[in-house]
Amino acid sequence: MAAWPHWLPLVVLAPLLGAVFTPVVSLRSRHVAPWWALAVMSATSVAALFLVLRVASEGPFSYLPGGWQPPYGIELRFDEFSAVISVICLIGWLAVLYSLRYTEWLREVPKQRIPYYYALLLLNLGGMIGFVVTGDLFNLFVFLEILSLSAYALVAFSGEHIAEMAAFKYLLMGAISSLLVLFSVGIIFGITGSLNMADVATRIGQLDSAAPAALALAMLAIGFMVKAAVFPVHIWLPDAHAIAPSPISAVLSGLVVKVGIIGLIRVYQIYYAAGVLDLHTLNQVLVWLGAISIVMGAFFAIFQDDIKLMLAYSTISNVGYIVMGLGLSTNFSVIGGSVHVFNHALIKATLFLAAGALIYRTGYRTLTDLRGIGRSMPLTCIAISIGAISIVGIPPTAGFLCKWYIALGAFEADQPFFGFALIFGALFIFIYYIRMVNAFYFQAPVHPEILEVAEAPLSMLAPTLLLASLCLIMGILGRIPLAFIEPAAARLLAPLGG
Amino acid sequence: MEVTDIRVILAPAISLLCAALVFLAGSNKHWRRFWMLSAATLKLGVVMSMLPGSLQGTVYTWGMIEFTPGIGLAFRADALGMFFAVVSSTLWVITTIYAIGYMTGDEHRVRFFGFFALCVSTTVGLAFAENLLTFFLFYEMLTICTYPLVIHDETPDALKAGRKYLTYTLIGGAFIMVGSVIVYDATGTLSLGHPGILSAELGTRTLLLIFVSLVGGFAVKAAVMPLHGWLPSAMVAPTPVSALLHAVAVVKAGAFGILRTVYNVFGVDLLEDIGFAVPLMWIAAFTILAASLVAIFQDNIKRRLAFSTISQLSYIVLGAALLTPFAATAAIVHIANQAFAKITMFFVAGAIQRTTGKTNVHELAGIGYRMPWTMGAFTVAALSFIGMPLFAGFITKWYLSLGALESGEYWVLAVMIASSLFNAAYFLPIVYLAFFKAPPGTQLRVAEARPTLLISTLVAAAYVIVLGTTAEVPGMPFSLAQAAVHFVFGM
Amino acid sequence: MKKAFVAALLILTAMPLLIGVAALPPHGDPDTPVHTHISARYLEEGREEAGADNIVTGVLLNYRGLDTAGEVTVIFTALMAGLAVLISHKKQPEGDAAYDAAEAAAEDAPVRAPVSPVVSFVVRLLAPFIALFAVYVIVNGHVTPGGGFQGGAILGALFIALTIVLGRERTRTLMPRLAQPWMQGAALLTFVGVGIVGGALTGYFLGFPADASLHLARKLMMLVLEAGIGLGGAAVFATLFLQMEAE
Amino acid sequence: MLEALWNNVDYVASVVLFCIGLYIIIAKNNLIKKFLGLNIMETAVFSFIIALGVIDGGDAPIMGAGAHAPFSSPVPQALVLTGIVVAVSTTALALSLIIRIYRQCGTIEADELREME
Repeated sequence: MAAWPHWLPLVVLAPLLGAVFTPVVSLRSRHVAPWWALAVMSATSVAALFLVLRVASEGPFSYLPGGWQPPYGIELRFDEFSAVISVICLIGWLAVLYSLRYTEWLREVPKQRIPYYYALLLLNLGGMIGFVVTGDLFNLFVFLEILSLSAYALVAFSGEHIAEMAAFKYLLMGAISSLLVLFSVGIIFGITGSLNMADVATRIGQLDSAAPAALALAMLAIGFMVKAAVFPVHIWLPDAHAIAPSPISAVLSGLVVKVGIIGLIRVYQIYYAAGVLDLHTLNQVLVWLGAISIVMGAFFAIFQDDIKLMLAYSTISNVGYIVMGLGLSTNFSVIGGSVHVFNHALIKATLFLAAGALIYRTGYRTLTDLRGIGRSMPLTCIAISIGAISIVGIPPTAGFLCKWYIALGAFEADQPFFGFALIFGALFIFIYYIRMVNAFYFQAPVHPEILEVAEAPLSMLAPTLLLASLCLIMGILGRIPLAFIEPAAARLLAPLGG
Repeated sequence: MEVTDIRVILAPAISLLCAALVFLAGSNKHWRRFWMLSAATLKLGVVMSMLPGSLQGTVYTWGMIEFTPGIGLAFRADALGMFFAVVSSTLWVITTIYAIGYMTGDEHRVRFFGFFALCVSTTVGLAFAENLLTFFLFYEMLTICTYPLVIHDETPDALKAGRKYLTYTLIGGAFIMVGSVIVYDATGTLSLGHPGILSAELGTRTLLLIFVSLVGGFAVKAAVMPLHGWLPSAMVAPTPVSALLHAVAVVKAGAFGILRTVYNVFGVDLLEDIGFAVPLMWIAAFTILAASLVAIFQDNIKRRLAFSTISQLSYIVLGAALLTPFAATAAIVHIANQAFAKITMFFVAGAIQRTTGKTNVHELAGIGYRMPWTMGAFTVAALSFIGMPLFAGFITKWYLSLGALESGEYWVLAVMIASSLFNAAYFLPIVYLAFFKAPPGTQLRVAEARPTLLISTLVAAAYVIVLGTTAEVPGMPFSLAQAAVHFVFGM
Repeated sequence: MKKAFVAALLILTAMPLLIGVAALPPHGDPDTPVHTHISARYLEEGREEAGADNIVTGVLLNYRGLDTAGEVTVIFTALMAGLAVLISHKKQPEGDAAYDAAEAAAEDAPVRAPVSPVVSFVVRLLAPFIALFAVYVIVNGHVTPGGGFQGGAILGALFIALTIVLGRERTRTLMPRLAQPWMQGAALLTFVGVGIVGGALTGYFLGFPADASLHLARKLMMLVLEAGIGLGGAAVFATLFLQMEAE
Repeated sequence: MLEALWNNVDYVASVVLFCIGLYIIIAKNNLIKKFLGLNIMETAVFSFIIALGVIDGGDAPIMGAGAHAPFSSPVPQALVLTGIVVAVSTTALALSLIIRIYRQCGTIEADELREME
């Protein structure tokens, strides 16, 4: 089964086509929409599973829509980094399931909007899947737009005016960054005459003048850094992620931000292979920005009382880890950074889904108001505690090994300062998570009625608990994804000469 | 001889399972007690069943999944680890009995016992850790698992103490991680199964960085001054927790980490060459004296015990830093000696508090007339700390002094003597108050603590005497310590 | 302060851009990579390979078909996004009634300003011609400038003009409720449909048979694609306009 | 440098347009104006890409009667067609958002909105 060639276009088109059919199936009743989305995501997950199995057994492979050989046609390329679609499918599936009750509960939202919510969610997931599997620069841009547009709209979905403001801010920043990407795609086409990534890489290597290539590199890097919310271009993130409906926050923080990272990895793949430019400067910039992101994200998070705002800031910190790992560009750090893309997705989704369940049941969203909730919603709070421990990187949870690898990379690259920044920055992060755990379990409730609240409904609890247990399992079996990414990282860094 | 044996992993797994069962049992106290007691006994049995083999030099190992190339979740019960495991699992049984009595009627018992079992699980995991990464893993888990125990009462004081505890220990943990990363980067291994994995070729700068990170990190939990600040504040915890923290799990994890660093990461020879141990020796000696001095002026019993603990732990550090076989023996056996004596004292303090409500030293006048057995146990522990022959503490002091002579650091003897005097100065007044300073008219009216509290206290006290009298009897923990020393010094 | 900041930012943006574009291959030179690499093959063999006189159409539909499929998805996304943002509360009676956006919006649409009779007359007069032109642009896209998007935009514009003149009640009958979602998604649906047919014929998704015997099939597939894109684009524009106007 | 810029004056024009758009986004207070700034930036990028494909004296890449070489490159035109559609979509969503913001807050001036938050 895994060898059937058409899984690759299928995995991209299934969610997109599913989105097109969502309004159709909801003609009779809008309650069909979530089940339809769930079915579509299940099918996509099956395809994704086969693809991941195939890449694990035989390495990267391509699919040529229309049968045109690259660089004349578009190439879909599935490598180990593309395996992130497994997380996209998993979290997407769980987010749909979670939304079942959550969207109905949003009082501000007119009920007719809800089918469009599922359509947008499917489009967003499909866009992300397309983005990570494409091997063509312009195609990358097209999928980037699909996922960005749907993300802007999903942020605004809850219907409060702050949400629309946040969405507009996100849209403005996001559109500029997309334009930067498009501009540099244009420049790259101008100097190479090609759009296929692999072909571009070889042709850039044969150029006389490096200036346009450097310009394109800079713009691509900035564009994807905006998407990934690296300091100082993170300013759109906190509002957007905090105000979006919780399942969307999980998707945005866990996945959409990671798309920027995958974009950066693609850029590295091109430019390392091209070899015309010394990427040392870019690497240093990334490492520094990563370190600053870690500290600043943690610093701002400490002062937040709103639980979702706090989680949003912690995303900035964690993106800082990943970016630092990429920038250090040693074998260990790149492996650690890219696996943190997977792990952070799981962890942050756990946290946002659990936080959403708390808000759903109590209506409160600040830590002060939520005091004592650990007694009435024990399972949700256990999930959120596991997430908190994971994100700080305390063994044996999912966050630890990535941190270990990135720190190892810092010492390997002979930049021990960043190793320290990483390890002690994590402690900084812990300060605010311990506040959260204290509030849930060990402080007297401000609102006595909070002790009477029921545990989250099953459709919300099950995804949360599943993700939380994955945080633990990925911590203990953490070597498996690390070993899986290893060949890809080695291939990425091979042009550097080992 | 190395043998792959599932018992190595079974021991921590039993406690882990027990924690799960306790949480599942919920508020059903009979099941909870049943699980706690049977798991504690079962684990003691498992650990003890490895003892004979271990004494003959068998090393039990069990490897699991790999984390990073060459380093995985792996367990290895060598003599040093076995020693620590035997001590902690013996104490688990005793403390469990005590805790069941002590916590009766408390609000959050499920949480308490669940995390209690988790702590013990991680402690044994720590003892059997094959490499620094596994060690670190359990070390951090221990930090997290003890947090709910420290802030058990949920008062603002407790929360503050908990925050302080976490701040200290997590920063320490970060240093350990830094150290481990550098070690791995420099050598490509993190194994704790050799007498030293580093070599002088790495250069003094790297070695110093590793030494400071690892020893500094472990010293936080071992409460070496000036990193001891968390320990007296953590006294707000319930007494069985204090007993566990100060006698078994947390502080000993730190001390054990220092032993591992000195003996298995650096190795005695390398440390002797580069001379990093000398400042450590001074710091330890300073801690022994300064903490004793502070303890004299504490009126709260538990605070006085806390400072005594700080002082006592530095015996272990000092023993390790002296780098001679005798001193090493002292350091290792002191893990057990201090554990049993200090746990006795905490049990006594807790029993007095639960029975009479008294928490300060000056209120203890005449308590010996009311609780003679309890105070008798206290006296045994006090004598042990002072270093009377026949009691456990004597063995430590004896071997430590021998070690000092062996290495030519004669000033250590003076520290020993001064420390004994200080110990006498802060423990004997309590004994004196209890038995000889009764307010006029006090009569011998025995109203002892609950049997669960009393029995466990007496058992712990009995152990103090047993450890003190059977040092040369083969098959006792002491011979394990000697086996460990033989391995470390290549004898 | 702010001005200085803005000026600095603009200079910081402009300088690297200028340096970069100055080093680009000279503008208009036929020997640059843009013209010698993939473009050259498209121009030389595109007519036979891709089956369209208009090479741009050939590139859009055949060589880079997946891009265009993504592109129509972007429009569809914009529609979904617009609807998800715009549909507002008051117009929804509680319960589970059909949620048709435009219909609900119509109920309390603002009173229309009167349209000048001249405009009204001209629009009515031109409407059939505009429609005819749109269809021409769509079906002739592969031989002349034009194609699905352009034609779709013209159709959409016609719809908007008609709505202004005739009122939404009249024009809405052009998009019956049950057909509406099909029309909105028409573009991607035809793409997938044609893609699967192509897959069956060539073994590659979105493949077009290059064989001379299947020349007509290829033409037909392209026509269907263009029509789908045109219809879908027009439907999206129309729905968005109706929704925005309702606000 | 200057000569190179003069040779590529079409690209330079795009860059200028790009910066004008950026200036509007930063400096203008009105959300619609901000968005128009973005549209100008988009136009700048599109004109840049189109200019890439131009060939001196070239014909439109449409084969058939009357067509004569050299032809302009078809690829940039195809890319820009896609790009325009994307820009239109973004515009539609942005305007929808602005409509909603105006509905709820009664203003679309960025500073007034910031005060309301």
